[in-house]
Amino acid sequence: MSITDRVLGDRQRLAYIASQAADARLNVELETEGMTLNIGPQHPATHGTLRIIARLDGEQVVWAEPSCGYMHRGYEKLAEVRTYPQVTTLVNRIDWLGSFANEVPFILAAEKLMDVEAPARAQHIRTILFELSRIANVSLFLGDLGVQMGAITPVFFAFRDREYVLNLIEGATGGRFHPNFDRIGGLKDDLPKGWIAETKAVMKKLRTFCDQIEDLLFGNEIFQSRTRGIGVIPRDVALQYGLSGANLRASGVDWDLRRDHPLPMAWNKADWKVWTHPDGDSFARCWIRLQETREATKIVDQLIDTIPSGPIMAKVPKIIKVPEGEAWVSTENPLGEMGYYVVSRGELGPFRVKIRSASFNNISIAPWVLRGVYVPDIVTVLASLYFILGDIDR
Amino acid sequence: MKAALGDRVVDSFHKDDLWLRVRTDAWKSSMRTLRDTLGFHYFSFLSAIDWMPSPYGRGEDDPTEPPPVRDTTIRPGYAGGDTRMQVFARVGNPVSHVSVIVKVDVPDAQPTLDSIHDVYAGANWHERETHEMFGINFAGHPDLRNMYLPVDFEGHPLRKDYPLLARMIKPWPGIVDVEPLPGGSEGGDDE
Amino acid sequence: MISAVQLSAEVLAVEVPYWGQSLLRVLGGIVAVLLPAGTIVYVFLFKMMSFMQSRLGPMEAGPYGSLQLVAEVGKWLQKEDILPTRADARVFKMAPIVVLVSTFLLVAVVPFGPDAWFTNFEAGVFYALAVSSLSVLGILMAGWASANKYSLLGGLRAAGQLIAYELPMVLAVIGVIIQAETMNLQQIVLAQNTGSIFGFDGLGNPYVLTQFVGFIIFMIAVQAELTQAPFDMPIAESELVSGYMTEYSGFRFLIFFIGEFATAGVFALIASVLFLGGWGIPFAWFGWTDIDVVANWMNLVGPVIMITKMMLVAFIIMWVRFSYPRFREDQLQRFAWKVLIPLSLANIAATSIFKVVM
Amino acid sequence: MKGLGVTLGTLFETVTKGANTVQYPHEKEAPPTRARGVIALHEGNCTSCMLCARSCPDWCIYIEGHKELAPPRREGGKPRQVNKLDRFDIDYALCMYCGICVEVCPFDALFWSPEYEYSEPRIADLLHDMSKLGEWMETVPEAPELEAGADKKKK
Repeated sequence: MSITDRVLGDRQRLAYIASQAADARLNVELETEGMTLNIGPQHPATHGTLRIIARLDGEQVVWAEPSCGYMHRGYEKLAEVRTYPQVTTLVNRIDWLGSFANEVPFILAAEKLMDVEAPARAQHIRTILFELSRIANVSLFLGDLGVQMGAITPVFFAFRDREYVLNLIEGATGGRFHPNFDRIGGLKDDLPKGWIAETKAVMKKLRTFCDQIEDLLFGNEIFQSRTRGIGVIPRDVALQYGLSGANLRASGVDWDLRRDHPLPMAWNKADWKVWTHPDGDSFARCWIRLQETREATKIVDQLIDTIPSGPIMAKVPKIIKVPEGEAWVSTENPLGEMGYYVVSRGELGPFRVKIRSASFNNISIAPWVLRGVYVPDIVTVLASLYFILGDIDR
Repeated sequence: MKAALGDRVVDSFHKDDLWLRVRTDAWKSSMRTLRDTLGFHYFSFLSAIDWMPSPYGRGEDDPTEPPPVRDTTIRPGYAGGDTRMQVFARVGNPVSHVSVIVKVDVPDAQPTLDSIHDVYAGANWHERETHEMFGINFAGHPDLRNMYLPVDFEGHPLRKDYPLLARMIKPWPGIVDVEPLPGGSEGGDDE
Repeated sequence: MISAVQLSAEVLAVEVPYWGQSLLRVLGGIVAVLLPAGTIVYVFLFKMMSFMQSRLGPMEAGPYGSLQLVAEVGKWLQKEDILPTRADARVFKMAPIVVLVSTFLLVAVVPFGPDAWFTNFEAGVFYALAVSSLSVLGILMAGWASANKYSLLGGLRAAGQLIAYELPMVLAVIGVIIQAETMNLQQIVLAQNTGSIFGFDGLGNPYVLTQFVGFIIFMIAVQAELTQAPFDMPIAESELVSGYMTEYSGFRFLIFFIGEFATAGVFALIASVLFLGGWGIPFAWFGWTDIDVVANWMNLVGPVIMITKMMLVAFIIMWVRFSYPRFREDQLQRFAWKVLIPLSLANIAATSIFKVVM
Repeated sequence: MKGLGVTLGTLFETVTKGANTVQYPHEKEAPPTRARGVIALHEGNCTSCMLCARSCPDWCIYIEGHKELAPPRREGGKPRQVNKLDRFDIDYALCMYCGICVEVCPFDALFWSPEYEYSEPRIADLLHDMSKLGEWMETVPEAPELEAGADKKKK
């Protein structure tokens, strides 16, 4: 890997000083009347309807504050009036790119309350579909990264290879974006014939896609000069703001819920590596996500060969009444740590569901990180933080 | 854990996750000790629960029959609690990967709590969201503007006594309206 | 120098009065600008870009998508021509015309054949470079007049960038002028086709070989002048929505669109004249020694050769455009001032020393 | 610089091996058998037990029925009292294709069919009535056999 073996030692300190110096420079310059630029809800750089109010001094951002709420659908209130199967359809619309990954923590929380465990085969297939939705989510990120920087071609590669993964998910679950395939106690159906062979072929295509993106984008000098040392988030600030997923690992925190937090899923059956990066700048975040996509293809390859046979659904009554209690389960979603705090009162539906979505915390750091940054870098930093609007606004 | 927090912990509960309930006035100091002495640097989230069961049910009752009676007793969940609203936050230790959920009661009379945005910077947005959804205001919070809802929105949606309008206006199609056989049934066994 | 009048007399064997001749030139000028622009847009922007992205590009309009350009023009013509209320109306209307005018002026100086040229200035190159900086005015006018924060930012960025890249372009061309000892484009073409490299004159002396550094700098500078991908800060879609062109729609946007690709075509023409030997095939193959000796059919074959060379150069421009992300404008300026200009100065020094020694 | 190689490579690859895109109006991509395109209703099975209407999160199934006397099964038996369907509409403008109704129906009256071309100029036409839902029945594919290792489930 040509990029990693270059010396990265004191880069973080250098970049951190640079971004702090930007603060100092701001109040030293002559006080010109700043311009308030409104990067509005329909701006092409935001994945959906996020509005950023930025006060500029020339090209430099003095103060920037995202204002969200344009996409608020009130999920937590809706979840209180729905039964458990109905909430699973609701829940996979939060992070609509990696939608199967949203259902899993909610179902695991309900299973924890009912202390029912899905049979081994169901756990295996759940993990495979989880990693497939991760690939679908992050591969779009890699393509979209290019568009944010101005390169038009990577996004078409991303969509071309993402189609294969979406066809796989649709073949197994019936829905491309909203599979709604997870049930308390197991899965709705088993895999159709020929699905395993097809997945292996698609995984090979995905790996060539990752190499292509690495050559086209990451190896590119302009891309590196645009992202190295930009939007640096040191370790303790990342922890305080509750960043999660690739953003946290990019600031050097070695925390991956799949490995450190035991869940009734099949991650421990495959060996894969958790990538961290000392820099904490935009490049580190994007680079880690690229490696995670490769790891995901490895996980799927290993798990595909070792699917145990057996029932797909545990013994669960048809009308589900979850016993009283509270449970919290969070998994390593493509965007970060997504968790559900389910409080149930023994009725058909949950009493209260707190949805902890990853992008809400990832974006709450924006006012801190966007200070003293140039206008084009607003887009770069936000692209590398990688949020989905449904995740923020719920 | 109990040693470090001492008498501030009122109640605790352990079932493959750890819940702690802290005295209302010791909320900020206990969060600070959690972060500094016990190393819980990772701020996951902060929110609130309204323990009063909703008077509207799931909007699926038959308008013809009399509205069913619903129990309105306030029963707190794990680690007890005696007020209607509780704020809970979850913080984690990035090294030992252990996390804890800290609960605190919010006095019913005037729901205020002191803000912990200077202990955990991430709490700023979470407190704003909890304020607009539950009406709990956080003393010392820099700007408690609405996070999602328009500025002039009155009412706090996530409270249980706030009706979900979508389900109020539209009659529920699930109400069984199969009219009986004209002229009573001749005793045919209904399949 | 046989002027166009004799050309039309011999080739068309009819006596063309003076006004007929200037009409011929004007029509020739329009064709020389619009034809390359149209082909470039169709071949590169529609077809090549989509092939590079593993898709087929427009297929519906006409066989194999050939009439797509006509469809686009039709679409823009019938779109409403919005004039923002707080915009400065006159300047807003003038801006696209200024950009297009600079392209037409530029093409007037490009030779297409021994007799097929529009004007034969002595200071052809000097005129071309002077006129090409006119489009900066048009872009600034567009940016300022549309009273929109994004286009203001786009316009200011464009101004900074275009001026920063005028300099390396001029310096790169000086290398060619030193080698050809003339500023007249016709003579430059002649010098390239009759010259010889170390005695071997089978290939003539296209300056792309001897002036390779100059060629690279010129291409980068052209990429920046056209605000193409690595340098498209002024029209950065992901930040400025589309820079100074945001408020334009309908016919005015069409002029901008034609302007953009016509300038790309004309710069490619100039690049092929300066560096690839213009309309001529190495004269040694035909035993010609001077411009008067060149056969008459060259007037017809010349433009065809020019178009092929232009497509080659345009291919390089578009290829780079589709595979590179965008510079940030302070990196852009730093790259221009700190890298390109010293390099081009060194190139001039080397050429002059080489000239004196040889 | 490697980036240029990638784009050029794709250029030749597309020219030689054909692009990945499908020209929609002329060639159509067949959706997988399990795709959830539209819900088909098998009228005979439906006894208007309203289970699907009750469990639909979007409240988009409207059912009205009436009781009726049906000829007895065995000749001497009493006439059976059977629910007859008057109205069974699914409003596809509201439906979010979650599939709970198909799953919860105890009498196997609802099926998924991968048909996807039923867009309407007017949104009101998206309310498919009983006859329309019946028409979709013949587009319902066979249940695909399952992957090796799956135990044979009853359904």
